Amino acid sequence: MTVLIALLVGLALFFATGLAARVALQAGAPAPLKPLFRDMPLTAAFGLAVILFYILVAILAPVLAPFSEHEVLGGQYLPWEAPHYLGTDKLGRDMLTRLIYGARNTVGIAFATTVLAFVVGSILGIWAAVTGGWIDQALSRFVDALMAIPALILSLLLLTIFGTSVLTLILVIAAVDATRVYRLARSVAQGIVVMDYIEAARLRGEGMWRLIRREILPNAMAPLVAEFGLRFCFVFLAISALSFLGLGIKPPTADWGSMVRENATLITFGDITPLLPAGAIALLTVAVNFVVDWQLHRASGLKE
Amino acid sequence: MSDYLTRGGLSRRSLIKGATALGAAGLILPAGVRRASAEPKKGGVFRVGIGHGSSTDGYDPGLWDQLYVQTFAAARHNYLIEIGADGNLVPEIAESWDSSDGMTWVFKIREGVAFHSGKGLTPDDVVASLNHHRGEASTSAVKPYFDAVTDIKADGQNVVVTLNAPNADFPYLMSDYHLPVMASADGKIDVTSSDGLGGYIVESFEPGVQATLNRNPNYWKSDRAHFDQIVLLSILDAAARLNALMTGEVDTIDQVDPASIGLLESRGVAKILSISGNAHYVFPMDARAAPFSDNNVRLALKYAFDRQEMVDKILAGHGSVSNDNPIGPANRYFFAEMEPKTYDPDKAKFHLKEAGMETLEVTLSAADAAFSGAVDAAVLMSEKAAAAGITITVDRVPNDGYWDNIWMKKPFCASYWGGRPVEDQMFTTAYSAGGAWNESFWDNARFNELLVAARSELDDAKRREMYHEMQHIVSFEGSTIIPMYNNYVMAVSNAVATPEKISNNWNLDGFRCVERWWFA
Amino acid sequence: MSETSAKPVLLTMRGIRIDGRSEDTWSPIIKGVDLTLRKGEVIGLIGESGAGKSTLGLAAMGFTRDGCRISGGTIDFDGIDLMKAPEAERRALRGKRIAYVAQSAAASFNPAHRLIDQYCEAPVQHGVMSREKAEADAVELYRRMRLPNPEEIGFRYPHQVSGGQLQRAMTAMAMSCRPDLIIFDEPTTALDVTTQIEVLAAIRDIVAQFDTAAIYITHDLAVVAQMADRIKVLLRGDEVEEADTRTMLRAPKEDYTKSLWAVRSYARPVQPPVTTGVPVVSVQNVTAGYGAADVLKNIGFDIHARRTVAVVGESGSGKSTAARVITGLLPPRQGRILFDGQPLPADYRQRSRDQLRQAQMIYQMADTALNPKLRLRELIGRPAEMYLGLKGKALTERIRDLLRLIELEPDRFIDRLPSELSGGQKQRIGIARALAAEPRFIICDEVTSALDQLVAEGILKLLDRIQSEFNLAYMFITHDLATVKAIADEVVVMQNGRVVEQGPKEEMFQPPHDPYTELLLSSVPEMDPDWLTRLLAERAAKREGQG
Amino acid sequence: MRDIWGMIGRRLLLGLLTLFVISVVIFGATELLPGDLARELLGQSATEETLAALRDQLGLNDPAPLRYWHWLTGAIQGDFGVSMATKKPIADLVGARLGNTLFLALYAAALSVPLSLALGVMAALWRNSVFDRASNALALTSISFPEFFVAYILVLWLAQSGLFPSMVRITPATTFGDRLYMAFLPALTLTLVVTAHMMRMTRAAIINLLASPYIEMARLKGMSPLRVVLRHAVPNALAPIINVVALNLAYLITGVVVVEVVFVYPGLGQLMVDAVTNRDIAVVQAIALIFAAAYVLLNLIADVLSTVTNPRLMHRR
Repeated sequence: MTVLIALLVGLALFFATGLAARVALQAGAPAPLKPLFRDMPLTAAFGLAVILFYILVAILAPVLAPFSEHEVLGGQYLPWEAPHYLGTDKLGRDMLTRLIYGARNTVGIAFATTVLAFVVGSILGIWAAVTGGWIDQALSRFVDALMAIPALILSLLLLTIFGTSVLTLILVIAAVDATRVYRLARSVAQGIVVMDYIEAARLRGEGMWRLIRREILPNAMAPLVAEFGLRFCFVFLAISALSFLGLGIKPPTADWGSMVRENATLITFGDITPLLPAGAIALLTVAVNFVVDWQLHRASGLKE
Repeated sequence: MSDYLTRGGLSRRSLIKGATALGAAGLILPAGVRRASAEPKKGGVFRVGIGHGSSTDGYDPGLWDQLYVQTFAAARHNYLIEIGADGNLVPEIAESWDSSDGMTWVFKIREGVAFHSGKGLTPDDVVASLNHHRGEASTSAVKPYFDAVTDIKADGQNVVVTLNAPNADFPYLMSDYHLPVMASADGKIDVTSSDGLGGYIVESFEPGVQATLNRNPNYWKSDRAHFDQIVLLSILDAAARLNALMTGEVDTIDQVDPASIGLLESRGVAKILSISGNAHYVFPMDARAAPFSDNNVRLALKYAFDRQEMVDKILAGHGSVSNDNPIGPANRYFFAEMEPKTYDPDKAKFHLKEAGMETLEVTLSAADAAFSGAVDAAVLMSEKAAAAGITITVDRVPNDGYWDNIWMKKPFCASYWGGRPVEDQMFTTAYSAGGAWNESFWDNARFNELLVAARSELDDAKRREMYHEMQHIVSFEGSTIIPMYNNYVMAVSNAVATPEKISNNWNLDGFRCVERWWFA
Repeated sequence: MSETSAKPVLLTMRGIRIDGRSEDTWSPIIKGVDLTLRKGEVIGLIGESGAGKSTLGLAAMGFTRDGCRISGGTIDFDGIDLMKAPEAERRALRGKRIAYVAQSAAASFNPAHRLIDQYCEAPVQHGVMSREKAEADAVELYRRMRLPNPEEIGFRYPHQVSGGQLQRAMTAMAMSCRPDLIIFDEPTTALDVTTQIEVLAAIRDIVAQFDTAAIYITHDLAVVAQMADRIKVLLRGDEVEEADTRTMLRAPKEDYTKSLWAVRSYARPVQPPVTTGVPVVSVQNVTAGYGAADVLKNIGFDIHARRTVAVVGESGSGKSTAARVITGLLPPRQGRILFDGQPLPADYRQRSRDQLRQAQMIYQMADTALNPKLRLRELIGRPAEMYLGLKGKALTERIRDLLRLIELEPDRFIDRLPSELSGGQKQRIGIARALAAEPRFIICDEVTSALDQLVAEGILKLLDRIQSEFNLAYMFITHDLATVKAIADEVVVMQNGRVVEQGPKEEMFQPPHDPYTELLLSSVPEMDPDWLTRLLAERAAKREGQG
Repeated sequence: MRDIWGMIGRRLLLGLLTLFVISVVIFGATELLPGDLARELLGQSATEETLAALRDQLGLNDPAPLRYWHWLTGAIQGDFGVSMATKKPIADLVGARLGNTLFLALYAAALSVPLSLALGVMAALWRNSVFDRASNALALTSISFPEFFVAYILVLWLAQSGLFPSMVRITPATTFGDRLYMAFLPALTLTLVVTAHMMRMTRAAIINLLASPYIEMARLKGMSPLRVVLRHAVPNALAPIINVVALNLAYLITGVVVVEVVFVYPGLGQLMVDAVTNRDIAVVQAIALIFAAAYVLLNLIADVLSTVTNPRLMHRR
């Protein structure tokens, strides 16, 4: 019964947010962008609203958060009442504050990681597709080999070797993810390099960097963006899986993946606490993918 | 707790002779738990979910290091001496033991006992079992115990061990879990064999997964090993352990996540056993390296955090505050009257000033490999220390490789001790100058002097005095922060009955739950 | 071609209006067209791309493509109101009583299934006949469509069958349920001229045999003249005029129709052949190919400044490969390319930037030849920036000049994306991009074949003008002899990687011909309703004579 | 068919090369890991003396390239050696675990592949309908929770009520039916994790084809939407679908450490993490190679299937 009520409330919130966002975006957007938003499906409007909200929370975290990120304020697991609206965690830190800072840390790290993975993976992938020959073979075989090693175990190895600072965490996950991006970018680029305009650019004598950057990358963006959405979310999951094995983001930094992990045993008792960070991740995932789906739909020119 | 002190009147003689009361057991049964039925019943399959276990677990006693192999060993093996639930030394394979000078120890080996294979036990088996841990080529973790042993030989039905110096506590060493009595051939034990003298015979063993053992029908103890079969399951994930207990997949689990103790109790499907012992969590500081070389810095840190809060939040109350004292309330010479240290930022500041500092910045390396909740404890310490002008940066390091890269390598890190039944063992191991595991590299002349003196001191009152002084030195001059004694927290299903007293020297009733418990 | 006015009416479309959605607005594609078709009658729908021919044709099946909707009018098919009938009822008609033959049979046959499976699908699913009977029937129809090996061809997959045969197999498939009406949507447009003849003949015969009514959609007047009883001309969704075929050909009423007819008359003045001087490009004894097979076998020809050499041949003749050899994308096995008498490195990567600049290329498909993500400014400006080192204002000025040269208003176009241009405009951008390099030689690879004839005409005129203005040499690759007539000075006819005939244009179009050239020339449809009948009779007679 | 055998041969050779590269990478990585087997075996109680003795016993004092060479020559002769820690043959150690891992992977695949294909086809069929959007949102939601979280929730709902066991205890005596019953929750968890990816790919691959002329042709032949999708779109969308299925199957075999931990499932993933922690290089190598071989083979099978189901590649002109 409660599940049903929660579902209904969720649906209602979804529609309300989506509709409000659509109206707001249309009203607020600069004139040339207005048609873009007018035809936006409700899901995408909802997704955009959520993403904007997260970004806002991430940027304004110090202003919004009622307490400081890792201050111990009182007893552990205090109930949901003022001044701790979402209670406290097991060390007695304010849950709401941790969630808000978590947005900043988790989203920031995931974003940096994904961007890095995409820059490296797509440039190498396109380069391999354009160059062909033994460079392509060597790179692709090497990437194949890396992909044949399970991602979690590869990251575990690398993190154990290089330590678990935020920087190494970003580099390692990005490196592991870049192999997946490489493969996608290469196969997309292989479809593009046979186009006449690439032939024209080659015959013109264009250099490799220009070929990648101006001729191929812009045309490979649609599938890459779609993949970006999913990969972005996989990074959260990778971080939380690593937290599960004790290698995630270091405390006392608030991070959703670790927060889920910390409180995971409480799920056994049906306690809602671990749902908050997990829900935060899930909501963002869904939101990002709604927007990506919409962009894909627009890019594919499918009209229905 | 004062109980421990009033009952501490042990005579040297009684110590040397086996089977004498020693201290008190630290059983704290939670309110509302039914008294176990007095008469144990036989039968049933007892399944234990243990939060340890690895695919590298094996039968070589020298390499045992965690609860899974320890419990597994207790199920199939017997030792020379058992530590009883109340802390007594109980004769097991050694019927009795004696020493005239504390240097030559004679253990009388029980007769008419047979291994699972049917082979009868001889004193030669005992000699071989002990010799496995001696000598150049030994890879045993307890090799240092035998540094002082000059000779082990069988003499009729006796085994005679000769030391190079008197050690009043030597029988305690013989109860160590690394030293089961195993079958030998040509003076060697077979470290790939499960054969033992214990109450259960191994049916199957998958390292890191499970072990199944059946009751030994020929077990020489008639009042032990009540279950028909026991299954030891390795369940590393805390939530999975809880789930297994709550869904009835197992009957007992160890290491209950403190956060869920209250919730589990309220469910009523299981009872919590919270056993206070000598186990303690520590944060050793490298006494050789600045700033920890200055005792004022060390004292500042000791006053800069809230011990009670740590007990409440890290242990969920299942433990007690420690005054930087590795000797626990279950030890004989525990110094309970030592002036306590409370959270006092002013005092911390004062000591800082004494050290010529306004502020202090240190990095504390921690991983939950050190102890469950180590990282959280470090964070708590860091938060509280801020008020005293001390910045503790918590560096959460990987569990993997912790003991290799961090412990005794980083100047300030987390560690734990299971506690030792005798003061000497604890102090020698971790606090004596040059001790193999002197994790703080601490070297105190007075302490070292007292340690040697106390070991061979025969007068109990003087010995007590010496140990009290040593505890005080460690507490106020030592380089180890010891915030708390952690209880052994287990959860057992309502179907399981336990004796009234549960051993506090190790987890799971001193690893002996498989032998001592039964189904109600 | 039979007299049909007495037969009963089969299909009546009244005031049809169809809208298409772009972005978020609906705009009309068909603006109120009427169409009446009697049983066994063939009507030709003709018009340029965007006229709405296919949309109207599909509407006769009560079908619209995704993103389109019928917003007005009535469609009555043999007493059934297709607008009001439920979808299931309309579906029951499709394939059974109204069938469709698509432009590209290669793309419209499902690559995953054998031809016969696809043939049988409609009759079996619509419950017209059993699978066994349908298979036997297929063989019969394949035979009537004059497909080789009619017993076996059905068991092949589409990719194993040539384009012309596929198109006939698709017509057979459309006939499988003996429909009352077939929509032919440009069924021969993708075929070579020599293949087209056979397909046209087969279609015409089978429609006549089964007395099937047909809507024949095409942009090619000469083709529709052979096939249709009546012709309806469409322009941007409106009907221009309708008349029976002979009347329409003899005396078109409307100016637009007349202009369509007039396209065929363009030809540029003949230039005298150049016999002296160093040719700009000289292809000498080139043999080249992929893998083990030689695609080009010892070919050679010269191209002089201000001259256009048309390389003619059907698909697979090696004409595009020749272009790849010249540009250096495919280094030849033997032979060499001279530029101004100097040998060019075989591989384009070894050529100097200036050598690359001198030879430019314009592609057939402007869609794939222009990077869809770059604006015209960059598309045209890049060669000028790269080769001539132009920057900032000078570069912008140059781009604007080039846009003016290709007759596009710079202010309106400079910041557009290719997707915001029409087909002809895109092709002009291709020309501007080539010109931006200030080359001496341009390869035009089928530059007009994807364009409507009026638009193509404009492009040809532009190329002609530019050639004289900048003293360019052109290599003009095409399969279309009309284009050759219009623009070439010299002609090189290729077949199977060899040059079968080459020489000045006037000579080429005068007998005696090489037999292959003869076949090519005779296969070009003419605006005479009797041309096909006559040609087939002539060829039959010739075979007889030989036999 | 000759072509296919040729391709299989080439790909297998390439696979061997990949395995070789992986063995070097893994060996190098485990060498770089701080600490060694001796240290891990002795744990906190290690002293320099006992360490030295144990290292000598384990042969850890040889230089790394030599140890790799020994391992490689052994492996080439089919002898993957014995676990350095337990002295048991690797084959014994890994064998049972491999069986368990494959069982769980196949179980999860048997649940997830039909489910995701059916959902994908339905979503494509009723694209942009409520069903499409809801299944998409649900799928996304299920992949956006960490695996262990999904597992705990399933335990909360399905195990605590007594419907299914919360942990898996497989012994040689366990019957197949019992196995299915006990492994249901881990298989369900994995199903939830992989379904979204496969379903979205199936949907996209089909929708991608719906604009094809031959799909329009099928519709113009009066075929029902279901038939259009199943008979005309799906056969042509097989290549990407097969590939994504292969990728997910590889994941089910190689990437399920977390699920194994939560359900106490004795699979290869846990063993590998364990072996990495223990620096038991021979075991790490063996499992890494099994994982890599599974990945290579699945990709190969996917390519072969894509070829076999594509008449253009199967029946050359």
